[in-house]
Amino acid sequence: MSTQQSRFHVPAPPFRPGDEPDFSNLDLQKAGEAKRPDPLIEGFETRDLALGLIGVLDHNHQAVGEWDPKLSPEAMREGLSHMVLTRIFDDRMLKLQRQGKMSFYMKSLGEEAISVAAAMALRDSDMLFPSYRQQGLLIARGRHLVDMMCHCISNSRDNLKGRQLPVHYAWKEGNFFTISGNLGTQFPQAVGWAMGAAMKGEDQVTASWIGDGTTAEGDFHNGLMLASTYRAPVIFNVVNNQWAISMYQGISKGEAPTFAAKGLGYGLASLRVDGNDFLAVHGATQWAAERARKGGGATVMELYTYRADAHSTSDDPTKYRPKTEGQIWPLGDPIERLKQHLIGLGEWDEKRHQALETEMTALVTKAYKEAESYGTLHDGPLAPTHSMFEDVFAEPDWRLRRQRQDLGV
Amino acid sequence: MSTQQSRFHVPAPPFRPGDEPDFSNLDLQKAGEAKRPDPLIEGFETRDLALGLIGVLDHNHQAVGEWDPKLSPEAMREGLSHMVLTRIFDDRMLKLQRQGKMSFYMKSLGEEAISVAAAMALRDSDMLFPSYRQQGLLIARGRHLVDMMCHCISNSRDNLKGRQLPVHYAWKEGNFFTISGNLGTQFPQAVGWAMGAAMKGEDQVTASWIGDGTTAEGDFHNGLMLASTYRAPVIFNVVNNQWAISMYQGISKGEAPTFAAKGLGYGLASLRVDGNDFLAVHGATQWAAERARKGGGATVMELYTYRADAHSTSDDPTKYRPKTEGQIWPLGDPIERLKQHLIGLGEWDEKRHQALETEMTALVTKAYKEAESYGTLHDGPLAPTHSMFEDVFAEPDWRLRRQRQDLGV
Amino acid sequence: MPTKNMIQALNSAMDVVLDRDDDVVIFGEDAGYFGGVFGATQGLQKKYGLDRVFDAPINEAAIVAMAIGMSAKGLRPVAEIQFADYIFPGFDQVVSELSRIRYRSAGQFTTPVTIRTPCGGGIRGGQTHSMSPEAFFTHIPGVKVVMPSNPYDAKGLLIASVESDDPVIFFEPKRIYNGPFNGVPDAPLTSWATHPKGEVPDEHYTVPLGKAEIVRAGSELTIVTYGTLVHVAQSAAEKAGIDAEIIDLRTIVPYDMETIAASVNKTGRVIVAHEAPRTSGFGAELIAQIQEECFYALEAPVARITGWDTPYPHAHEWAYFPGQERFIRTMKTVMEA
Amino acid sequence: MPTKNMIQALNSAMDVVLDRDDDVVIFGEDAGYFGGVFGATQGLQKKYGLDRVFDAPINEAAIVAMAIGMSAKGLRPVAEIQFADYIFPGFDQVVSELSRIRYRSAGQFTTPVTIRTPCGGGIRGGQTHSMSPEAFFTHIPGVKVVMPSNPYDAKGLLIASVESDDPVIFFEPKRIYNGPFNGVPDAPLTSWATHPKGEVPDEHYTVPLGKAEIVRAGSELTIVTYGTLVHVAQSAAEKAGIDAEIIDLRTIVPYDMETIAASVNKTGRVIVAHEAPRTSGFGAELIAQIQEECFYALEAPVARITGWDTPYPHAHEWAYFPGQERFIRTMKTVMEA
Ligand SMILES: Cc1ncc(C[n+]2csc(CCOP(=O)(O)OP(=O)(O)O)c2C)c(N)n1
Ligand SMILES: Cc1ncc(C[n+]2csc(CCOP(=O)(O)OP(=O)(O)O)c2C)c(N)n1
Ligand SMILES: [Mg+2]
Ligand SMILES: [Mg+2]
Repeated sequence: MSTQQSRFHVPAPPFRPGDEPDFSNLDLQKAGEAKRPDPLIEGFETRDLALGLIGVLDHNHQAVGEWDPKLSPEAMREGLSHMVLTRIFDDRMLKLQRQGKMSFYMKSLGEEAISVAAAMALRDSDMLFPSYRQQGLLIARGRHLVDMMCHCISNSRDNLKGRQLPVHYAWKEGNFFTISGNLGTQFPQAVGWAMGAAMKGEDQVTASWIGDGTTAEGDFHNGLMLASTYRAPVIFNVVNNQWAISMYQGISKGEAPTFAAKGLGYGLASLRVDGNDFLAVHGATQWAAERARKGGGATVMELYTYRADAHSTSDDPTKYRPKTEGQIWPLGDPIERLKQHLIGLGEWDEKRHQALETEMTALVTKAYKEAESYGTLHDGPLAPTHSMFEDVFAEPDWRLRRQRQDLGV
Repeated sequence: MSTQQSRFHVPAPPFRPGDEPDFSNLDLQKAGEAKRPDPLIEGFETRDLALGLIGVLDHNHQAVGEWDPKLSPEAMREGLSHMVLTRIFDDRMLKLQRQGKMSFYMKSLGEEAISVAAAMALRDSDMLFPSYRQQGLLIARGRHLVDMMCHCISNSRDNLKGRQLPVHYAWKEGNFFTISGNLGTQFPQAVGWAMGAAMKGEDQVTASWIGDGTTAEGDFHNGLMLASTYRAPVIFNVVNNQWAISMYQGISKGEAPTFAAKGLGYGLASLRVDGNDFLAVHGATQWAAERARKGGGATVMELYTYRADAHSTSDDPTKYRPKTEGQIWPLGDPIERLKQHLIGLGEWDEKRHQALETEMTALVTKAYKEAESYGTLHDGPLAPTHSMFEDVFAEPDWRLRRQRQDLGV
Repeated sequence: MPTKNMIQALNSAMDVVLDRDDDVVIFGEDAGYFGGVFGATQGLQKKYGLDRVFDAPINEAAIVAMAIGMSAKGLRPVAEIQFADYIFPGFDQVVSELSRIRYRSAGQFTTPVTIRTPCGGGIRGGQTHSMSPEAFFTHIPGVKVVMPSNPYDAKGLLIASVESDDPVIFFEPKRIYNGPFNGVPDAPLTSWATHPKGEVPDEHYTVPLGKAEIVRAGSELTIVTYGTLVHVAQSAAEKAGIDAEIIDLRTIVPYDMETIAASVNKTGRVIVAHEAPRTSGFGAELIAQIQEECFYALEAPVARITGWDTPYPHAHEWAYFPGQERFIRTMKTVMEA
Repeated sequence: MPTKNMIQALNSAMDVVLDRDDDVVIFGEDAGYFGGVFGATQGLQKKYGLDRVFDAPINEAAIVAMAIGMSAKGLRPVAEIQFADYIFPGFDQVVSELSRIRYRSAGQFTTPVTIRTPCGGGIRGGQTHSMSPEAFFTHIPGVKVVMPSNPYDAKGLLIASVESDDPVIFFEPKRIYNGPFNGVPDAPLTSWATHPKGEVPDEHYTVPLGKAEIVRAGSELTIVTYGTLVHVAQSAAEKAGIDAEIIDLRTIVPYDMETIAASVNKTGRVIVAHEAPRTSGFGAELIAQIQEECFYALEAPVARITGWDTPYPHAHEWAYFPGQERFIRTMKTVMEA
């Protein structure tokens, strides 16, 4: 630091529309370099992991280093397949939104490994408190596409009865908590759930996800603080996709060296992970889950990635960042990287990949046909109108009964 | 960490009533050992200072090491005098509360150095956003005792017109913000003020204080996060007096190694300071103020101390901690330590000290006599009753005018 | 029958639910070892262990959120917010989360949380230990709001709240923790031991949510209120010699409109009273509904007795608090209208 | 006269105050470079620099607190909260701090902060982009609450708010950002260019806080409302052929009781309407005051048209929104009562 006078300072991103983006001096730790300590290491001792970058897939798409989860080819193919399906599902939903079939949509383009690898590294009985950009968790846990779509188009089969904006899923059988539209609220709630599991003597782990921008919220602190006090078995994932709508990560990161480093102050294990590296996400999640299950408490995991498309169907990213930024993003694409790794192992090839894409596309098309047969937001049928007065309380009181009558439904 | 199973965990203090307290294995860095880096060091690089303990006065009461502010004997005697006055003022107010002269009181016993040394290390033009336990700031800035008392007994001369609970001072001419009863709210406000100063091109520094327990609040994070983003010229003081009413510091600290370490995650300079060492608090505050004034942004300063008396007039500490804990607290008493230091220098002696105490006691007695002449809460006169309808808005609207009429005042 | 003050009654309620249901957990600032700054949870950690009754960090948002997560997992948390004035850091978790999780998940997840918090003035607490913020919570679809006025109800309503599958915000009028209060500032303290509602069984029982109680039958005037002011209204009616029917709402949401309407249709004159500021206080809601349902029975405008639209001032506490005198004055005005 | 939609009018208001007063600063999530998710601050950072108009981290509590600190220091911050649904993390800083700093410091420190925030439904925003939380803020002594219903007022009220020495919560009914709305779900969008209040001067002017406007004079019935529903009420009155007097409150606190009472005393029949849930909505306050002041003039119970006591449901948005049909039905009921 070399300034000599106090001046008002607002962080600004390196590149704006019109600039030529260039990440060549982004200094990232190389795949394989990070050491993998015992999962019961003291949280504050994870400093190097919080400042570095846990990576497994190197630039030749080979798996290197201590964090390699050594998955079987089948498991990796399964991961690849979930990621491809997630991407195709997203693409189709976006198109349908453009056609007016649903009110709103949010893609996870470029971030598929973050949710799919985590879901596969956790047990199905582990509890998930996601944000709106982890649809891969549902895909990997085998939720039916038709059910996901029925929710997105708010039709008569929407398991949320049309009450939520699209992508704000809830799926209890899948141990997937109801997604909030309010950023960050799930972090301290996840701790409460995890504490409950510990109180009941269960070895269930709870994992939650928020974005880089959301780390600014008080609930980010509230979650970490609670987990630090009660040593709760929880994994806090911070998906650093560089952007929060139009605001670059510096607005919430400030002077912090990394988002992972924010966990150190709470004495929590803190890891920074290449979020576009399926194997790294898997390995790190496994480590954090083991730590939690063994009583070591919480881990903060920054997943370093890039939001490759718009924030949602409501914004145009070329208004605030260079169009080419995503293309030159140095950590590449998670699907492409796992695919090349499998090809390198002789466990995959371009033809099989194309076949997979074709198969998944067909799946999505078929599912949508079925979903649409249960109605759409625009043309109905929806959940019965009177259902909007239900579930406010366990039983509607006289006010709700009267209001329902007023509406004549 | 060596646990192997997730269990519900609640931190518990080392000693409870009935236990024999023993701090002999409290491992504290020795006075003089901490290095004093350039104040424009990168925040995250202050790790050692956040984990250590900045001290100047050693066990022989000599000033040692790089953090010694090298104050003149006059300055130290002034500091001593302010601390003695603060303590005598507190004692008197407590007695008066017991006599029913005021509704409530909070002492700062054992924490006098924290406020007095800070006030002396800052400029009078620097802005203060305190909590309720820094009356030493007012004393050191020369607020009239009569005015402080008139507020505490809510009489006709209370500059707050009886609207606030005792000790919730506000003193604009002294650059002392209005104290809130709501814990922690002042931290992010202080950042807003500091940003305003920077925007206006002033070199004013803003300092704020909260307790260890209050670091759990969202506003602790909100303040640090804002300062980290906007590089605001602010000093965040965390007075770790070991207790938050009945809760020991572990409830808010959790797994964090120190409270100071919580600043590192935001990339802020983070210091842990012997709060019972007048010279250490002075030196560290000077350093942080220089950093802020030169554009280096915020510092988080944990002031390690012990709340030597009850939380307030509403609790009995022997119900939740051993009575002797405070007496054996290894960092001693701030007044005694500075006094011995001055005596060691040949700049002070017991006789002068007694004379000082006598003088201050007389000052307080005289001030109280005057204050009482303007009324007391119990017997009046108070501020005129109609004044309770003023200052809600710049001008009362029809509702307030009518309500005043209703009350007939 | 044993007598209890309100703190003892609340303590007994928690003792009962802790004992009957392993899923009940209790936490709050100073609520563990110390037993709470008012002593409501005293002895419970010792009896049930650190796993069931424990201290929480000073962060009301985190306290509510942790309760939400635990309740969704299947526990029945009872969280204490030390003073109602300090509930606002947790307001978002109540408005956007606690109240809506059943709704937005279409019943998949539920949040049977009880939040206990002392409210109201009259104890020289100044503006940050005196608020009555119940009205804010009545505008949130999906939470129930309760405020007892005596030890018997306090215990019965608290047990009912904990056993309810809906989230409940449970306000405790701290002025009457130790005894009923007639609204005369210098009146000597009376003890609950001398009040019929100070008789509180040690066992389990409930007072149903949503049911008001007519604490004084009368024919000339209806007073609808809750909490501390129930006692002020009673003392004022006696003193003024007006045959008022006094309704203690007990549950504020959902309020017992049936009981209110029956009384209003009988008396034709109404006062609603609360300690909170007037504008958009819960009295407004009561009036809106009363005039809708009983318009043709009303013989005079419904009057409001409330706190003023200012913060609760420390020194002028008794000019703020709606005491006996103000009740009597308003009762007379309404009778003469 | 140039025409502007509401976003353009708000943008123009901020342009004017930034230009006239160096102490005005503007910030919010996405409010800097991008100009806000609705574009209200578009172009302002470019024109006035990063020091005057800038992005804020996603933390509404911090945004309000920072505004408080800046305003106490002498600035006039205009903070944007991206959606009114997201204001609650900052609620404590509003209730306990922003609203009280003048009071608790006895005028030593003041906080002339304006908080702008888009509210209301009708844009398929689901339960977290549709709330109308104004009633919560009307129960807080010490903050003013404003909600314009058209571009002309939006600009004039926003300038008045920024220039006011009191804190103001400024709600913007986002459904009518681009044009008035008659409350019929499938009605084609109409533009502000065709509405007289779409004519908005480029220069400085103010619309005074605390003054309602009679947007339709009438003799049979008074409708008191604000925001989007002003237009729904107007369309319903035309359609139903009822000679309603329609009052657009513009400022909700302090509300213009003089204008309301004069109208009610003339018509004897009243409807109050808002989009927020019914229980403890601001309509309740209006009714309480109306029946107090105009009791003997009332010929029928005051009716409420409101949102339901549920979260704002996504798919059933139009069953929730108080549209033209519900207005007409209620108007008929009140006329027949
Ligand atoms: C409490 C709250 N404030 C603001 C918003 C509006 N909002 C929705 S998404 C978003 C950006 C979030 O960015 P980030 O956390 O980085 O997640 P990402 O979208 O990049 O996955 C904002 C500001 C909100 N939903 N909730
Ligand atoms: C928001 C809020 N929550 C709770 C309280 C009640 N309260 C007052 S002081 C206190 C303890 C504070 O402890 P600490 O921060 O360590 O400061 P200390 O009193 O030790 O100086 C509590 C819980 C409050 N005033 N405000
Ligand atoms: Mg992001
Ligand atoms: Mg403390």
